[in-house]
Amino acid sequence: MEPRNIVLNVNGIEVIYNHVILVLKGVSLQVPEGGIVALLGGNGAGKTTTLRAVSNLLRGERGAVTKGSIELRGERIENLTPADLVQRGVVQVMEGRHCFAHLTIEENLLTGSYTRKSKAEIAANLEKVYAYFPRLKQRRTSQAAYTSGGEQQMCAIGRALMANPSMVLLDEPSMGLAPQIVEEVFEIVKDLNAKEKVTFLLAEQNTNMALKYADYGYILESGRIVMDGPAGELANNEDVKEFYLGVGGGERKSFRDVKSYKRRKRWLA
Amino acid sequence: QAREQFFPLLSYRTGPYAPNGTPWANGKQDYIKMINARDGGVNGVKLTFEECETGYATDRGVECYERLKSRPGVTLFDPQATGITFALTEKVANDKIPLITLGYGLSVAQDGMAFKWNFPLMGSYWTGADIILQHLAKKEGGWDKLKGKKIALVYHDSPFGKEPIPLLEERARMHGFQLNLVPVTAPGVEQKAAWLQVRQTRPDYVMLWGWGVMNSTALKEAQATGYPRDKMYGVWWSGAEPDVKDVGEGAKGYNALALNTSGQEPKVIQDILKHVHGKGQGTGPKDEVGSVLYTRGLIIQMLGVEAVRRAQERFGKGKVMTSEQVRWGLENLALDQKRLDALGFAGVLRPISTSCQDHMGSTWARIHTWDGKKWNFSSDWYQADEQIIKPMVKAGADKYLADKKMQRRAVADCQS
Amino acid sequence: MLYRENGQFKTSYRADQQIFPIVQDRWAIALLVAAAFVLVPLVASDYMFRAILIPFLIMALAALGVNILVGYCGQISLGSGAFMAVGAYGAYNFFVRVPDMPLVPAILLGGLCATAFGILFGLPSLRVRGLYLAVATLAAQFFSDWMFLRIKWLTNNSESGSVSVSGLQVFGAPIASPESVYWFCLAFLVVIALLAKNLVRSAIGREWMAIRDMDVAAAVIGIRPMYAKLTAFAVSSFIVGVAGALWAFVYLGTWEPAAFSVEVSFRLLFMVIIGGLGSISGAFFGAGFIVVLPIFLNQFLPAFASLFGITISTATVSHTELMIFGALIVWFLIVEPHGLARLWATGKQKLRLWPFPH
Amino acid sequence: MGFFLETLLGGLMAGMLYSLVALGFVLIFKASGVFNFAQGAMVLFAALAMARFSEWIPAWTGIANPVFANVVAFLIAGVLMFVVAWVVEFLVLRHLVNQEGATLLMATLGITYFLEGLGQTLFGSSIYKIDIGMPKDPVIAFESVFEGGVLVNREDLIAALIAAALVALLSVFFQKTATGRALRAVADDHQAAQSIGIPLNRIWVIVWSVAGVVALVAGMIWGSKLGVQFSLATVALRALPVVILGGLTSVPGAIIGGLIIGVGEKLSEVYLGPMVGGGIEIWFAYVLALAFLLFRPQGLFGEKIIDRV
Amino acid sequence: MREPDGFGAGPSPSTPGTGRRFGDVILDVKNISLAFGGVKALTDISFDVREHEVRAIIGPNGAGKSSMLNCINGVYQPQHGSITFRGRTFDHMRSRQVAEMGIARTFQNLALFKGMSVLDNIMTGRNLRIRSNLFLQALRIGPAEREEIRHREAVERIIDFLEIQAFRKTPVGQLPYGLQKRVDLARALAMEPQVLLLDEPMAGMNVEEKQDMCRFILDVNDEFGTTVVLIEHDMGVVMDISDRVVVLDYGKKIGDGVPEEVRANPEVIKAYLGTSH
Ligand SMILES: Nc1ncnc2c1ncn2[C@@H]1O[C@H](COP(=O)(O)OP(=O)(O)OP(=O)(O)O)[C@@H](O)[C@H]1O
Ligand SMILES: Nc1ncnc2c1ncn2[C@@H]1O[C@H](COP(=O)(O)OP(=O)(O)OP(=O)(O)O)[C@@H](O)[C@H]1O
Ligand SMILES: [Mg+2]
Ligand SMILES: [Mg+2]
Repeated sequence: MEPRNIVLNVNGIEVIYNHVILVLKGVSLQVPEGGIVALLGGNGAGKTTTLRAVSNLLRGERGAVTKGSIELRGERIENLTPADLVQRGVVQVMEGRHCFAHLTIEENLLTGSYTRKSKAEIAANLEKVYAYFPRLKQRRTSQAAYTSGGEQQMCAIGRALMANPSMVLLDEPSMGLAPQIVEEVFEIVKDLNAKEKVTFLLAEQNTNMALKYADYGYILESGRIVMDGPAGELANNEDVKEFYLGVGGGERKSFRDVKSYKRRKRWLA
Repeated sequence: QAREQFFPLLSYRTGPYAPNGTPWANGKQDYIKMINARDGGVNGVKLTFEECETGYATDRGVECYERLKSRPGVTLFDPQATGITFALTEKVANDKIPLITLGYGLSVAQDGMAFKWNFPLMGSYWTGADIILQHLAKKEGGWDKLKGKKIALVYHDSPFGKEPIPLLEERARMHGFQLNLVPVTAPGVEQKAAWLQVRQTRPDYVMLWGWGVMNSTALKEAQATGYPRDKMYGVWWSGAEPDVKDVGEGAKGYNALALNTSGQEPKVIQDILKHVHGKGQGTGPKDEVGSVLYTRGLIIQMLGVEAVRRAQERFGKGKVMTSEQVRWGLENLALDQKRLDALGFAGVLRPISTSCQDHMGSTWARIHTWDGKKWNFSSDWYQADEQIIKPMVKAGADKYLADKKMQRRAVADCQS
Repeated sequence: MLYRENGQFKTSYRADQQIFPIVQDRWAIALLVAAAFVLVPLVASDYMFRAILIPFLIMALAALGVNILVGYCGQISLGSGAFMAVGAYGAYNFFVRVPDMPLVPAILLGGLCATAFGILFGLPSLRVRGLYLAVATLAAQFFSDWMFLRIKWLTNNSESGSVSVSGLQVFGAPIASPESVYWFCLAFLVVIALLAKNLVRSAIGREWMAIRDMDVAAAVIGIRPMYAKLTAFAVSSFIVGVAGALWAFVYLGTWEPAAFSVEVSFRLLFMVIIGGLGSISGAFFGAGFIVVLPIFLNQFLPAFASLFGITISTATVSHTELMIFGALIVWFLIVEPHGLARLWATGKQKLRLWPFPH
Repeated sequence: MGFFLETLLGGLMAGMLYSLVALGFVLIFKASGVFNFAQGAMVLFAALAMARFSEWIPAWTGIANPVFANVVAFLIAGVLMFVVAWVVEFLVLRHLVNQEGATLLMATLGITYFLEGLGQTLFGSSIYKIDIGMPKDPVIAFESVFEGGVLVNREDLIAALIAAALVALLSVFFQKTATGRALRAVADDHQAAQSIGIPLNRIWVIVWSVAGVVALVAGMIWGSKLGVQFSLATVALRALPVVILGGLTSVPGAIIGGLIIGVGEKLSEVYLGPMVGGGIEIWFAYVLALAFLLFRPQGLFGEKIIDRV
Repeated sequence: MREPDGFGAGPSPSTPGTGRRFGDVILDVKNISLAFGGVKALTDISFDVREHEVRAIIGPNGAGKSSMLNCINGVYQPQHGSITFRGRTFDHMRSRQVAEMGIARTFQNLALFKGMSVLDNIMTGRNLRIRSNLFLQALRIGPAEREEIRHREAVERIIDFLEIQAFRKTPVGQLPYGLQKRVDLARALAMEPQVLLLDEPMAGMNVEEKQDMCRFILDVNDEFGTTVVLIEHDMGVVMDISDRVVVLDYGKKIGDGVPEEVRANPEVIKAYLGTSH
């Protein structure tokens, strides 16, 4: 990887929910311009929290960044509103979809272009999204609440794309999607990254996919970054293989045969 | 031992009834200030007061009562609200503090032998209703002329509004007029249906038993449905400036009972303007002084002060009276015309004298009429018909005593 | 180690299922109840009793009832004033119509009347939900206002619609002195709070909460929405009804329907939300806040102003009181949307971690 | 028959007046998911401002022309409502993003108290007058057809027209414009709306300002009818059944709901009331709304309540 | 009844790889059709589930998988068709009845009781079995208390089994997603169901967590003999742990059979799996 400009620089942040629950304990990470960076980690590791800290959506969850700094292209952004960030081209796709239940799919998508003013651009974006997700076009007039889980996920991603973002924070895009669609989604990510130079920071559980498409990865455990490195390197790390890819010892193990004891993770020792 | 005679003043200067409650409360305060400024108190005893805001709400009223009742030199309570009166009736008997309810409260409390601590001075809703009917009968040319007539009662749907109904029903039976009851849900901002009913039944007269916003709304609805205002007769709580002012011309011809005058002529008002407002110590705006409810406040306070004075005559001049002593004073008020004139109340009200049996002291009232700018008297004084009211009071009081398993006071008790 | 639960190992589920599993809590509550019964009567003045403590106890009881419905079962109700009224008038009718009716059964029967009324007006909750239901429950409120004014039988044919009771006694002991009224109310409150606490941590309480949090899922695991909602209405309106009877009998003595107006309903809802939805202690906090704060402001403001040599009129005091009251409500909601009880719990949590910040 | 028509007409008019207040509720709910109990207080506050300024302006400027006074007073009151909206957003709403409905509702009750206190402090608690030259005396129509004719209240008629115009305007705004769509999005999910760059702060100021202006119009009309004083706030209680009957989220629903409630309430009071002693209209309105809700729990035109697992 | 796969009528054979034997058909879904307005969520779907088996339902997004479970559960009422459970046939199901008969489920979009602790959430699963009435519960004396403790013990066994001891008293809303899924499963297990319907229990988990989840499901299936119906998008999981698979697409059934068979079905590959699997 050639050295690139750092778009997003998260520096030792600490996040506390509700004044008492300390979740992130000094997380630092960098996202280079035009890169795809994956944030991996188990349940409750703090991936979502990290993304929320970046997009400033913590306040609604009664959380706050209490230490450290977050810079976007050199500018401190902790005190901006989420809307300011979207203006600066950073959009988050929230975990758990969060489509506007009463709006139709198409209206959902259109709200995504709230910050865009040009009619033509909006129309073009809409077409682009429909092209990426034909299924949405079929369901364009149904209320979002009545579409299936996967359709809602597509809608949420599509809605973010409507803002013509320069950087997208994707929180578990693959969750609940059929394998085929998962692949499609990642293809779309790659496509946008290659063609439109959109930078991605994605939190994923599907390590396999994430490492396949990302350039660089961070592994988060209990609110700390425990490991980072280029995607390829991570994918070959023994621990990552065993715990995140499920192929410990070279062979992929059948889910039927997993042992009920666990090996200690080396990096936690 | 307290050296000042303390008047707790329950009032409401906020909330739905504030426009009516404020001048009333101002009058009471100004009178105390005036007595202190002009006379240096009652035989040298300074008068003090503290206001407590009830917002017309019962529980706040009870709180105010509890807060102020044990102040040294506490004199009496005037709760300014029917609901609070109900809640305090029993408490004052326990605490031995008189409760005066001038022109409101329980009609049956006129019977001092049953209600030792209550003083519905100068009139109850029964006497009021009776007087309106007398006036109508007179206008029509005799009681027999009321036969077959229709009279509608548009009333505030609460104990206050319902209180006159038994008397009206009694009179309707006696004289054969038809009584239509039209309740208005509190606070009375929406009366369309009520007035549609009035329009439908086309009564010869409408009696209005409202308080606060209900009065002006009723007048406006009457205008909007074309009911002649000069056929409308309100109780004394429906006949003050706030009730008609913003209706203006539309209320022209509307009549209401008057317990007192309005206007700035009486001497007592002049004294207030001089001794209180003149020194920049007026409680409210100057142009409100002498308005109907303001003057009523003055009267209430004057009666309270006179009760103290009367009590001092018996229990020692220049001393602070206990509330029990004040009660005796209230029960033995004797304000004849001469005394009233001396007090500066000439023409403001009729003489009043209370007794152990009669805690009301006077049932005189007049009718006044709104001419679009001010209230003018349009009738002579009337007095409620004892023959009808007395038995009703007696029966009601007896029922009350029976319910409470209490006894009438012994005549000897009157001396205490 | 002032307030720690570590080290307190539970060796049986029974121990873990006590009302207050933490020793310190247990002691604190025991002390609190003891103080309420013994210490408070020793120090409180007549005014404290009659104007603050007694209304506080009764309103706390009512808030407790409302919290069961609103906080635990999630059915927002603005009809609580009506349930109180039905409790009050119900108890009144039993009290005056049945010869020699003792006081406590009369009050409990009043509560049962409220239960019936509550179930009746709870029926729409099977179909109508959320804010729609909240507004619809106002029907109960306005209906009861009307009913007690119009149906003379209910007010024992009193002309004006106002009724009164007197000569209250329990086992021959009169309930008249402020202490006796206080103890009487406190006893009701403690017993009912205990029963309510038991209910909410039993199966039925879990059903209510399940319905509140996710009714479809609740149905799928076999909870009958109808049963859960109607029992919540029943239990809640019983408690509120008892509180209403107490309010009428021992606080007001003589009352009219307006004593239970829609304003009361709002205030009760206030109490549970400010106090904390879905928490028994929240009812106490909320009632304390709503009962005491206005009185405090009302007395404190003039004193405060006079420090600066200003005298303010009662009108200004009460307007300022309204403004401060409103502002404080908003402020509390911002600080802790889940109410004072949650604030309290967070405080305890901090104490637990103390001296470490997290 | 004439009387029946008259009652019907009276009901329709009263209903329109309720709609005007109901509209304020719907606006804010639809656009932010907040059930704004302060609407009544806003009506009062706006009306008080308008009444007092129209009284003060001739005194200050020396221009006695009532039209001038009223117009300026209206504008000042409008600006005041904008300030209220801004303050509410700045001090309250922005700190309560993403909280539950009940919490927001309580916050608006807090705002209610505050506005009531502030309104009375600034403008007094007496009864004041708004005189916008509405015709007060009735006209009798169809006198030749029915005995006694049918009484029509011109003041109400004008008010009804204003209400209808407002509703038409606002319906278009919500359904057809991008801002309207954004408003609906905010109501559904605060956080998701933020995440795609809808500036909640601005949105809320807009909505509350619009609701403030609607409150001002309602306050002006009700105030000119009733006089301006504290009880004006209680018309909100009469408007609530309208809101739920029409549906919390439907602008046209507010009108239809108003008409149904108005007619139902007046007919019941006039024809059923006398049988049971009267005074039934207020609870009848609620029961009527409830009856409709049993068939359509989301109100006549409200958005369907969604529950899915 | 015709079966497309190898398990026709007759004695139940064992699946390759495990030594377990299947019982009779326990749940039989026949010709179910469900439409919402114009959207046909399910069209004429039939399949059966045998006792003790792990039956997977797969299909692309919006295929109608969750809707199928909702029909079985009585959340949705299908317009056509019937559902037979243990010999009793219904043309639609009612939630309470379903729960009483022993069918439990988990939800795709977590339907936990957010305001309650983990323990309370799981305890609600036992509510059907609570016998003491309101008054006993209020007094909490004798039988009510004992009953509560008995159920608590049962719930604790499930908590141990799913290894969520540490979170007993935590409000579920504060748990990370994966643990919430586990609580959802625990709540269903607390009902001691005969049939367990799982709607994407492993969505949003990493491999390690999925392995844990699979272990739980298999253990339940082995130890309690619980029949499992499973919706899952991770083909690895589906292929490894399910005995038979139904494939839905746009509300139609396009495949049914043992995993290997389904995986080879060209229609399934085209509609769902994509080429790389
Ligand atoms: N609003 C909140 N209040 C309190 N605690 C929270 C809140 N949101 C998250 N947490 C806690 O923060 C921790 C990290 O959560 P986060 O959602 O960031 O994890 P995650 O890595 O995204 O997990 P998952 O893969 O399950 O989504 C968890 O332990 C969770 O319990
Ligand atoms: N209550 C409803 N109202 C209207 N349409 C519905 C409803 N429930 C489901 N649908 C529609 O039925 C179809 C099937 O939905 P379902 O949720 O069963 O899909 P699924 O197979 O579970 O998909 P996924 O894997 O994405 O969860 C979808 O197109 C959905 O939009
Ligand atoms: Mg996450
Ligand atoms: Mg699904």
